[in-house]
Amino acid sequence: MALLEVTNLTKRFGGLTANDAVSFEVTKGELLGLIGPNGAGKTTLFNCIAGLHPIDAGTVHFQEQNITRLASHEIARLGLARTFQIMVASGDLNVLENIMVGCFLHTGSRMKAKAEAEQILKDMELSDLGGYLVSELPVAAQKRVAMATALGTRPKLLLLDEVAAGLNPSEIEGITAIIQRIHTEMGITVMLIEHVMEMVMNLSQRVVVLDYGRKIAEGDPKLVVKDPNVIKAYLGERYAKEHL
Amino acid sequence: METLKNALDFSDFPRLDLTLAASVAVFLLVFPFFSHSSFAMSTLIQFLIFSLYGMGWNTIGGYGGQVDLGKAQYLGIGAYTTSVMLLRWDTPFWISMPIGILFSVTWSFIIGYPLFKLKGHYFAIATIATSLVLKDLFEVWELVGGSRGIEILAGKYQTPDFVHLIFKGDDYYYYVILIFFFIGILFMNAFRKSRLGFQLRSIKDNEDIARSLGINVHWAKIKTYAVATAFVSAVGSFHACYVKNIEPEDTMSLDISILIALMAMLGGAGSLWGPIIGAAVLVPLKSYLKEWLGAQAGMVGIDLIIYGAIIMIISAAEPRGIWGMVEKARRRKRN
Amino acid sequence: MKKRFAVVLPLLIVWTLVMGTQVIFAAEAVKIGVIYPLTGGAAAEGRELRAGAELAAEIANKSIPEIKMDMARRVGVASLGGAKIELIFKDHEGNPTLGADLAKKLIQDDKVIGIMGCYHSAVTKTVSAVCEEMGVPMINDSSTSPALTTRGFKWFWRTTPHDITFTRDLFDFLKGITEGKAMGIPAVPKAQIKTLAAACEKTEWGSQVSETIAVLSKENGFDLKKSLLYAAKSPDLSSEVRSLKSAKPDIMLFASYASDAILMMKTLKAEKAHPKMIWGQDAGFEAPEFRSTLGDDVVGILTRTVFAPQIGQIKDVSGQVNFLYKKNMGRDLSGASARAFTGVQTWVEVLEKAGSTAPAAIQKAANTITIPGEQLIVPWKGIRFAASGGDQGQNELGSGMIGQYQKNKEGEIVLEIVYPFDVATAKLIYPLKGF
Amino acid sequence: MEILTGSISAGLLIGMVFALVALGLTIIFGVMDIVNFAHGEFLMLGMYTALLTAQATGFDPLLTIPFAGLVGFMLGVICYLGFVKYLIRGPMVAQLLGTFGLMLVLRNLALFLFGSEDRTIHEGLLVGQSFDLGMGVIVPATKLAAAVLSVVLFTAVWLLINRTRIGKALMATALNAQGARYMGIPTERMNAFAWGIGGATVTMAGALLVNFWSVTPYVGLLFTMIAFAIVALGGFGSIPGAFFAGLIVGLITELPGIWDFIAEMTGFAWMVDVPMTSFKYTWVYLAYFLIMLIRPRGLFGWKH
Repeated sequence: MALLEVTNLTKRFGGLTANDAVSFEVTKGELLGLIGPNGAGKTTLFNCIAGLHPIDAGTVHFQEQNITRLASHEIARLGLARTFQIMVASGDLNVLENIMVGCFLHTGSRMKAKAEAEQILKDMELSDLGGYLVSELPVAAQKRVAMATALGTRPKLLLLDEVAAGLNPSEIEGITAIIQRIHTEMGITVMLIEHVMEMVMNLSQRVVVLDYGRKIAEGDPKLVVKDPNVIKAYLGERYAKEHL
Repeated sequence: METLKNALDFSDFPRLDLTLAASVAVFLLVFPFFSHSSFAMSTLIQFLIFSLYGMGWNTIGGYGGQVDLGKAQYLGIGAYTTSVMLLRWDTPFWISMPIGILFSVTWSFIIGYPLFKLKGHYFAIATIATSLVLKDLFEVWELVGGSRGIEILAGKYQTPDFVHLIFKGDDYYYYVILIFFFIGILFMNAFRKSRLGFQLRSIKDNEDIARSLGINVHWAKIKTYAVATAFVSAVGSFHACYVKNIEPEDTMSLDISILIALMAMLGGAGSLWGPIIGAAVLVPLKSYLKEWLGAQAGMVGIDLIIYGAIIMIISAAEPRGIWGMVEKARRRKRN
Repeated sequence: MKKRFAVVLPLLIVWTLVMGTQVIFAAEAVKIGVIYPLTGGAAAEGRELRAGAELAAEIANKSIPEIKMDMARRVGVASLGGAKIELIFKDHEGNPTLGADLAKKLIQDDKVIGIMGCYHSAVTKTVSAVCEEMGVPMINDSSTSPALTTRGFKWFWRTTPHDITFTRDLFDFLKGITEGKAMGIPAVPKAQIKTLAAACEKTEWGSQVSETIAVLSKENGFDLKKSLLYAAKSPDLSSEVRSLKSAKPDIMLFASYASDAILMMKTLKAEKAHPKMIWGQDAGFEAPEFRSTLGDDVVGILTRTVFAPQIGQIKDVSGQVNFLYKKNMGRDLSGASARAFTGVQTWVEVLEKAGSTAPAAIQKAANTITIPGEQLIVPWKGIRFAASGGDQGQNELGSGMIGQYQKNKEGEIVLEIVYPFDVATAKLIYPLKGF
Repeated sequence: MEILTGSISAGLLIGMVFALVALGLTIIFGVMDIVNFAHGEFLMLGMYTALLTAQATGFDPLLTIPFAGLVGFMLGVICYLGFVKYLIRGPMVAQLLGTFGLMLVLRNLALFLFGSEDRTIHEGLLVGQSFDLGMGVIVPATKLAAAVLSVVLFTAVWLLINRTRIGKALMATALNAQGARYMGIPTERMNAFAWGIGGATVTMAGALLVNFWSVTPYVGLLFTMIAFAIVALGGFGSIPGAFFAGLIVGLITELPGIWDFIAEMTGFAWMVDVPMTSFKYTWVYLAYFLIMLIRPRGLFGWKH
């Protein structure tokens, strides 16, 4: 069953078409990777799905409900959560409180929200850092906080936007394990944007490839990377001609 | 029940803060029993009033980061409701105050909906605009006395009158506003821990993230604005009984709106103690500087130059105000 | 008359030199709290007021037999063992709430026996309410909103006439012109000065004036074609002026504070308005900078006032006090300073009569006192407060004047008295020759 | 008819004057996102500068305009380097607070130095002159000069920003200060320059306005409020926006005359009794509010 169904999604910024008739599905329980070169329109696609940008054409269905025109907070309430590349946190909320904000979606009680947030902290291996401001943490921990905050809303589908960017190999390993746990132990469907290919290959059951806003390939990660279109998109036309 | 527990729970503050707060509370409680000048008394009442305004402002302005420069309009609505109802129907304060809050909150919803479509400076200036428009309307509205305003004549009442809140001495007013003050602190303590409080702080941080966490940003702001409004309106009602003279030019002026924001910002917007500290610094500073150095002493302007310079120095030294300085120092100590 | 004055002058100078250096210790000083706008929009007027009040206290505390005034002959308050008058000045900035706070402070902390002030009617309103509440006498010297004395206060007395009196004067003056009573011009047919237009600032004072003008113009058969209220301290008044001009009135009436009055006249000039008469309700129109700023353009403009230096020609005391004032301040007494002077003088006489600083004694004295007109520097019949009735505490013997700015022989601009007609000091300039 | 033409022409004239006053505010905002509460105080200081120089030297007040501009430039640069530089690190709240403090200091400094009385220039080329063009169109010389200066300064600033290297550097600083720094643009100096230009335009405006308006230390806030409304209406940081918004605000303040015209034409008696002038600035704020509902970033806004 398709948890998320994107049909012909088109988004333009002035003369620039960021997403051009993109269609794909996310099946329940799946871990889907979204890859593509810089500027391919991946983050824009996330923003369109999550309701941050109004879209120009196409539809988005979540759990068979049309969410194309819904506001982003309404989409979040339905169980579609996302993280942001940059976790801006100049404010005075500490890590625990940040996660509590998400938990408050389901409860009005501070006690319950706090208990739930503490559980998530534990799951994300952040227990020691609850009292710090996000800005005081190293990048790897900030990325985990971003995921933890989204988990607080008890999502059915989690969109992760470059959670491994800027991390060293051992940190990537750690975050890969956490994503795996979110996927398998918590049973949350995950869709992720990632540049670190190794991680996408290890994690994803299926990948969707975007280039210049268009979907150019989709399927098993091992097969997709051999697709000439994908190689061309990543390495340039000349390289593709010379080496294939 | 949990709200009450939240309100009474100050355990997240260091012991030093709580000791200080408790000693200030004790000082405020016993102050009238010691010999004091009436100047000190009225300065303290002003301090309490502006602390409360500041607390109200702090919900939307501090925790929510929406710089509101139009609070005087709600002060006016509260004050006018109480004084008009008192003069026309002899309504007790305790009835007219909630009605004033009702009017204020209704008005805040009406203008809050479009206001919060605006952001940043556009929002700040729009709040000034709405406040001035309302003031101009009150100035020509004969029912509420037009630009001449309304005067409550205390002579008619058997003082002390706790029903209409008409007293002769400042001591009574002092204790009434002191009770308001304590309730206000408890309320703010509960507010900052409430769901709305958390949502608002998240909105201040980053509206897009807040939205992605399922928060209806627009509506949360409107709700908080209504809370802030209720606060200011209630104190506005008290203000009417205390000064007994309400005029648009005096009660709803831009100066008042700016002063309210100024105190909360200077003390530290977005913290529980900030507005109180701000009022505790600015109110006495202004009145005593004026007393020592102002026009009476033949030095016109010097008092306000010093006052303004202190504001400048604090704002440039630490953007999060006096409380920000305290927190910064603590953080440095901890790390 | 002039001659006698000339004899007195050197005497006065000698006296001030001698007495100024003497210090006489007497009974404990009597403290009176004076609340004026020393900063803020009306600070210039505040300074005038303060100087007037200070001069009166100075005269009261010394013996100056040359001045034909009981207060001047005595040293301090004789009935209180020669107690000196001490004025404690406070600055209310034009803010009513601040004024009330200051009144409390004066009464409770500084232990003043009474209050005087506050110029702005809005501030006088709150200050008098505090005094009433605390049972402390207050004499108001310079606020003209009629509403102040309709509240039945028992601790509030006002020496100055209020705006209804002043506005009534205006219409008497206009009627007088049609009847040929004005000095120097033949009777003007009423049709020529029938239409009026008024612009008043929109706070307490101006809106009261505006209402009074509306009522009285109807009563007296004038046609008020336009009456507008404008926001004081406005950066631009051209739309107001155009609106007035479009009504094509014969006479324009204003109630404005100084900066607005000046801007209004400049805009009238720029817009080439030429009414036959311009009348201002005191305040800005007789502020010193009004005439210094506008220069020759003020010639012909009328203003109601309570004092003009020209009164010195008729009354010796006025000339003498004005001389002393001019020596201190470098300029003539104005309506503001003359009224402040009279306010302090009234306080002194009331205390003299009371013989005690107890509030009840002062209250009784104030309610029964009569100060004859010849004692005063202002051209009133005297001071006698209404002890009851709808205008309780109001001085019943006060009267206003209408002055007109004219150029004298030396080319200086002076405020000549044109009403009351019997004390007029110059011929009325009519119609206004335009800017 | 005369009142209509008179009102519209007067509205456009005063609108250009208001726009002139607002120009500096929009430049400063455009470059560094800061709303300067002390803007009107700069105007006031410009007025005093012109008045005192003219009185001291005996020159025509018009000749003092360049000098006032110089003073304003230095004042702006000093304010930036000595104060605002530290302020812009903080959030908007702190900036409002800080410039409000600056306003208090400047205003009361003027009060302390110059006293509180109204001061005016009595003599000068423009003082008291006005031209009657017929049809009710009367043009006071000062306002005409101010309008001309307004057009000149607007064009000059527009050219400076769009046609010169320094203008491009300013724009780069405005769009992305960090990026501009990487490109080797001295953003700190650019900010100071923007404050200098902002200060210079507004003091020059003040030097011209003093030919007509009297000056007191308290004159600033009125103009600050109008400048705020204009800059927000035009879109923060937009230079053409400020100009057109100024015209709109000018026309709105002349609504009473237009109302009179309609009342005269239709002959409705009730219209005469509406206290339009009491609401003169109410309309400005109301219009601001309504226009913002349709265009939340102002008419020409590009930053928020």
